[in-house]
Formats: sequence, C-alpha cells, structure tokens
Amino acid sequence: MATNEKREFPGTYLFNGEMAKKGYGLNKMCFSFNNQEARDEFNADPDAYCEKYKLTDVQKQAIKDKDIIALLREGGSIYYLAKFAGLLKLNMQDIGALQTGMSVDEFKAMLEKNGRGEV
Amino acid sequence: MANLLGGIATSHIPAIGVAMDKGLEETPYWKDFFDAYPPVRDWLYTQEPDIAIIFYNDHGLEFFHDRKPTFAIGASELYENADEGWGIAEIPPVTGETELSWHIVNHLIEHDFDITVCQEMKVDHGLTVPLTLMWPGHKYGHIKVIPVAINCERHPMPKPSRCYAFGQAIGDAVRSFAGDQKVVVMGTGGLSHQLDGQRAGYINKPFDLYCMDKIVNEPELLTQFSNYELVEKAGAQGVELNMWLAMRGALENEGALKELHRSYHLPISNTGAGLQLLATDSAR
Amino acid sequence: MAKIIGGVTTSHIPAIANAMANGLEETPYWKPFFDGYPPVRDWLNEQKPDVIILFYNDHGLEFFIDKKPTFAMGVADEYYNSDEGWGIPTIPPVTGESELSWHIANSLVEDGFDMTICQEMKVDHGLTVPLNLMWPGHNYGHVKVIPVCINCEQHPMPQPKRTLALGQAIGRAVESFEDDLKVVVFGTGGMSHQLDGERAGFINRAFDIECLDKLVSDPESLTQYSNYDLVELGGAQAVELNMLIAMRGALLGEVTELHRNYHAPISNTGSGLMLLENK
Amino acid sequence: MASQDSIPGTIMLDGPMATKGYPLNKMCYSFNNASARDEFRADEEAYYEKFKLTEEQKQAMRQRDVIGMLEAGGSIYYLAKFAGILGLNVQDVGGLQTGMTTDEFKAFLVKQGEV
Repeated sequence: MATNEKREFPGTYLFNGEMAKKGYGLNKMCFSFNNQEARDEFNADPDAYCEKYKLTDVQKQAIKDKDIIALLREGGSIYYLAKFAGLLKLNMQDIGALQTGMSVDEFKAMLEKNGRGEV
Repeated sequence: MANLLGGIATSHIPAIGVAMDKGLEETPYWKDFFDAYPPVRDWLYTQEPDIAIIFYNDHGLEFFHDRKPTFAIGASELYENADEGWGIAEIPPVTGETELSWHIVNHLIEHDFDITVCQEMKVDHGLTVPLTLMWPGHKYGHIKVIPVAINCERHPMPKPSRCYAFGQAIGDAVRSFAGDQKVVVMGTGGLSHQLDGQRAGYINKPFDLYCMDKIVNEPELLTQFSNYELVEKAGAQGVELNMWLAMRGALENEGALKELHRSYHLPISNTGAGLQLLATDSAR
Repeated sequence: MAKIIGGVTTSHIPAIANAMANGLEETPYWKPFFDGYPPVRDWLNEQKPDVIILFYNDHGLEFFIDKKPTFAMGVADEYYNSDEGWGIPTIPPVTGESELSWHIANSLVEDGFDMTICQEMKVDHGLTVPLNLMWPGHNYGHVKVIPVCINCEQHPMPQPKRTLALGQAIGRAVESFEDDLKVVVFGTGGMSHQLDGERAGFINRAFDIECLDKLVSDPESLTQYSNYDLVELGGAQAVELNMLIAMRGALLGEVTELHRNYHAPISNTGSGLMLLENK
Repeated sequence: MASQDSIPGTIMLDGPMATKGYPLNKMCYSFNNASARDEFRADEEAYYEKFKLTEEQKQAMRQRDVIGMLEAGGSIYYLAKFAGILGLNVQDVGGLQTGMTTDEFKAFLVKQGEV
C-alpha cells in the first residue's frame, strides 16, 4: 500500500520537512554556488561566507571538515551539497567514498559489483 | 487532535489598509464597513485561537508569471511583507508555524494536491489586511499564521470545486494533527469586482448575497460554477470567491455550522465587501 | 490532431555531459552505455517528432526549497541552461513551444492537477543531458521541448500513482490538441541509485530490470509502490522512477518495446534506456 | 455557459495573453522596488527597452492607455503597480477604462448597491 507514513532506512537521510527546515541556511548557501562569484567569495573566506548564510556551529564545522554525513544530518540536501562538492572538485564517487568510509577505488568496485547484480 | 473553531470570510483590498493607517474608520465612506468588524474581533478574543490558516491570493509580490503556482503553502517561522509598489505601508512580520504546516503539506501530497511548498514567502496585502482588520494596530504577533495562496490571477485557475476539495483536505489534515491547538481558517478577498477592462467597476450585489447565503449550508451550489461563470457573474476578480470556498471546504467535515455574523457593504473601493463568521461545535 | 508516437526512458546524470564534452564515448567505461543510443537516435531521425515532452527533475538550478513546486511545467518559447555550480558546460538554449504547452496547462488544471506554470524557467542537466544524448553536438534546436518538472528532492514527493495519473492527463491533453503534431515523451533519470548517506552507492539491478519490464507491460503495477518503497528498493534517488512512470502514463494504451539497453554502473546509477512505440 | 471570449469588456489573462504580455508584466512586476520605479521615472523609453516591450506595449504605456495595455497582455495586478507610480487608485483606473470621470465611476459603483 502506497503511503507517505514516516519510515526510516539505515544509512539514508530522507530529506523531508523537518530536515528542510533544519538545513535551510546550509542549502541556501550551497544553492548560491550556482554562481561563480559566490564560489569565489566562499573560497576567499569560507567562515565569513558561512556566517552570511547564518549556518549553525555544527554546520560550519561540518563544512570545514567536508563531512558529508554530518552535513546530511544537519539538514543538507544532496542536490545542493553536490554543488559544494563541485566547488571542492569532488565527483559523486569521491563523495560516495567519503560517506561510506571506503577509498574511491573501493567505492567504484562496489558500484561495479552492484551493477552486475551481485548484491 | 487540533480543533477547528470556525471560519471567517473577509475582504482584503489594499484600500482598507490605507484607511486604517490614516485613521479613517469613522469617516462616512468607511464607517459602515468597519462597524461590522467588532463582533468578529470579540469572538476571536474570546476563542483565543493559536493558529490561523489564511487563504489569499498573491497580487504580484511573491509570485510572478515566471513560476506561478496553482496552490502554494507556507512552512516558515516568519513571513515578511514588502513594498508592493503602490505605496501601502509595510507591516511587521507575521509569525509562522512549521509543524502543522508540514503536517498539512504531507497530507496534501498524500491526497493528490500538487502544491508548491514555501519555506520563504513574502506575504502581500491579501494576507496582511485581514490580519490587521482582526487585530488592529498590527497586534497579531501572538497568532501563528499558515498562508495558503491560490492562483486568482492568470488563467487557468483552479476550479471552485477543486478549491473546495483543497480546503477540505486541509481541514482533514488539521483534525489529524497530534496537537491540541485551536485553529481558525480565513477566506479572504472578493466578493464581486472587476478592476480591468471596459467592464471595470462591475459589482453584482444579488449574486454576492446569494453566495453568502449558500456558503453557510449549501456550498455545493457554489462549487458547481466554472471560473468563467464566476467572471461573468462576479467580475474578472470575482474568482476570489475561491478563497471563501477553500475556507468553507476546511469546515466541511465539522458538522453543522453556526453563522454568528454576516455583513455586506458596497462599494468598498471597487468591490462588494462581505464579512462572515461561521463557527463549529468546537468553539466555546 | 496531435499524436504521441512513442516514449523514451534515459538516464540524465551530469557525468554523461562531461563524458560527451571530453569525447570519452568509446572508452571502456562509457562504451557499453553509449552503444545503446544509436538505434534510438535513428528512430527519432526517421520519425521526426515536432515536440518532445520531457519529464525530469530540477536539481537546484531553477528551483530552491524556498518555493518548491510538486509539478512545474514550462510554457515558454525558449529555455536557458546556466552554471549549475559543478563545472559541466552550459549548453545552448532549448526551443520551447507555448501553444501546446498552454493547451496542456489548461487541461491539467481543469483535471485537478495543481501545476506551477512557468513562463521563464532555467533547465538543468536533467533536461539537457537527454537532449544532447539524442541529438549529439547540441543539434536539438529544431525540436520543440515542453519541460515538465517533478519534485524528487524534498519529501513529501508525488507518489507513483499520482505521477502516472499526471502522465495520463498529459497524454489526453495532447490527443485533444487540434494541430497535427508528432509528439514523443521522454522520462529521464533513475534508475536505482543513492548519492547520500552511508548507503551511498546502492544499486539494485534486479529491481531496475523488473521496473523496465513493468513499464512496458503493466505500468499500473508500479503504482503499488510508495516513494519510501522506491527508496528502500532502489536507493534514495530511485524516486526518479516517477519520471519514467509519468512518461509511460502519457502513452495511454499499449506499447511495443523497440529497444532496450540496461547498464550499471554509470557514475553511481543504474542506467535504463528504452524506446517504446505507441500502438 | 460562460466561456473564454463571451464576456464583453473583459479580457481574460490566459495563456496566449500571458505569453504576449510577459515583458510588460515583468517590467511592472519590477516596480515592487523603489529603485526600479526611480529608474523608470528617469527614462521611461530606456526602461521599456530594458524589458523588451513590443511596440504595441510601448505605445500603450506612452499613452497611459489601460485598455491598450490589457489588449497587449497586461495583467491588472502588475498594471496596478504602474498605476501606483502615476499616483492613480483603482477608481481612477476604472474611470480611464470605462470612459468615465473618477466621480462618475464612483457613482456607478454606489449605484450597484441600490439593488
């Protein structure tokens, strides 16, 4: 039966209202990274830029640590975090590795395995 | 569960805001209009609602044609007013509410309403004028507001039946919320008026009175209209009746309603201005 | 009368744009993916559709969560792409089509779909990658595009039963348009993938193939899934399956499968290419 | 049953009209900002150009021809912001559209209450 009743999945952070509220400033900052000037401004002074979007201390620390899981816990949406990753010149496999605690090669090997259906 | 105390329908035209700012309430032009409000204010004062869900239409402050939602709902802790371009005074921020907002949003999507969800949303006179009318002197800071904007500007607009069903789903969502908040719903705008075209100034008093009559216990007679029929009978902006219907829809599953107050006055600016208070059994 | 002649499912991930920009189509990693496309391109070049209705999801270019629509559609005569922040090249403008767009918008609102209607709309890789896959070298200027954008980012999202109904309503709207236009619908995105969380990298090949089968023969059966079921079975971003389901809805009746190529992984996703002809 | 074209003196802002009126409405939408209003006042022609108004729209704007603006796709919500710049209220605008003076228009409004 199709229902939107709340469910939880291990290793998964559903981006819902609660998270969207918590992560609003963080996501808004990352949304701004669509613009080159914004990326330059962030790169010039990350702390000031985080302050401009009123990030919480935990969010600021997670940005500083490039800690994707912490950013997700703090309400980050992967669509906007991807723009932060882009700014750090990381691709989706790099991000995958960071989140799963694997090396990038290990992560890629897992994808290959999953792709063959060997789960 | 949260309780719906009742619904209020009121005009929201900007001229009212200007009249209040200038203290014109007792002048001959305005007196009849403003004299209708104290009973509704008293009721609100006695009932002490926690939350007001306000159906209104944006008039080009927050939304432009680049991305115009059919239904938009706020889920923010604060809503700001801003310069609307024609010189009405900006008013203090409106207090929001996020928990019931998101609960309603979830319920609406689950029930096939394709809303735009707003965590930041400037609210215009369509919302701020009714608040100021209910709590003069901008003393509405204590009440939490959930703004619900319905497209009444560019066709295609949601049909009266759809707006009613939309309100009904919001009413159901409120009743299924695990809190004990007291909620009022407000339908703002209308009634008959036309601002644009050679037919500008059109007002249809018999039709307005018919709507106020039927909305109490026979709203289904009103939801059968198409928006084009509303334009024909109530003028190009008479489609704002849709906000009243959404308000009434929210009370649909509340059983019989008590009409505690009704007044109608025209013209107020270019409109027929109706005020109506419908209470549920949950009201004291 | 306008007629929907067929439908296409395809991935829309940004890595494809980079691969094409860098000429990597024949490298071992990309070859099995790109080799799937020529038959679909040939069919499109033969059929010469006038209009493409393209279901996709915006990934934070046009829409932010300040105002996030459930269903948005474009009614403009031109759409622009722009910097998405991660360095994929910006592509030339996409040609729009406002008459059929408005006809569809009217019909949808009348049918009780609460569309957000956009007279100006930036389109992101979710729309531009599929176009460039079908007409490489950005040679898609001749085809008119109607973008239909479905929220796949912030819960609550529309459920498969709702997106199927949206597709069907669009199908009916197109078939009631009086001009003789040939229309093809694209469902883009998916299939199984998860980008975020410790479960990142999750792919479910068996589920993807089952979905492709059902899209052909029994799309209604996919409406048994909730979005949470899709997250569980296909990963956090597998809700993009909703775009494929909407595409299939627009085809209304029975279809013939002309071509299929499933390949995983491409970047972090299972990629399903399928060409369906409307009977 | 009422349809799109059947109500005299009424121009429905529907898809085709909204497409036609987009530049005009976008310009008037910008008037929410005081700086935009100042920029418009300083050089109207340049401001029309900035928003790529059609010749029909420019002409209607120059002549303060409200019906002309509506026929060129204007939405009353945004035109109202232009009226604000001119210091006109909705009764003034009503008079301009119906060929009445503002006082005649106000009297017409009142009369409709005497039913």
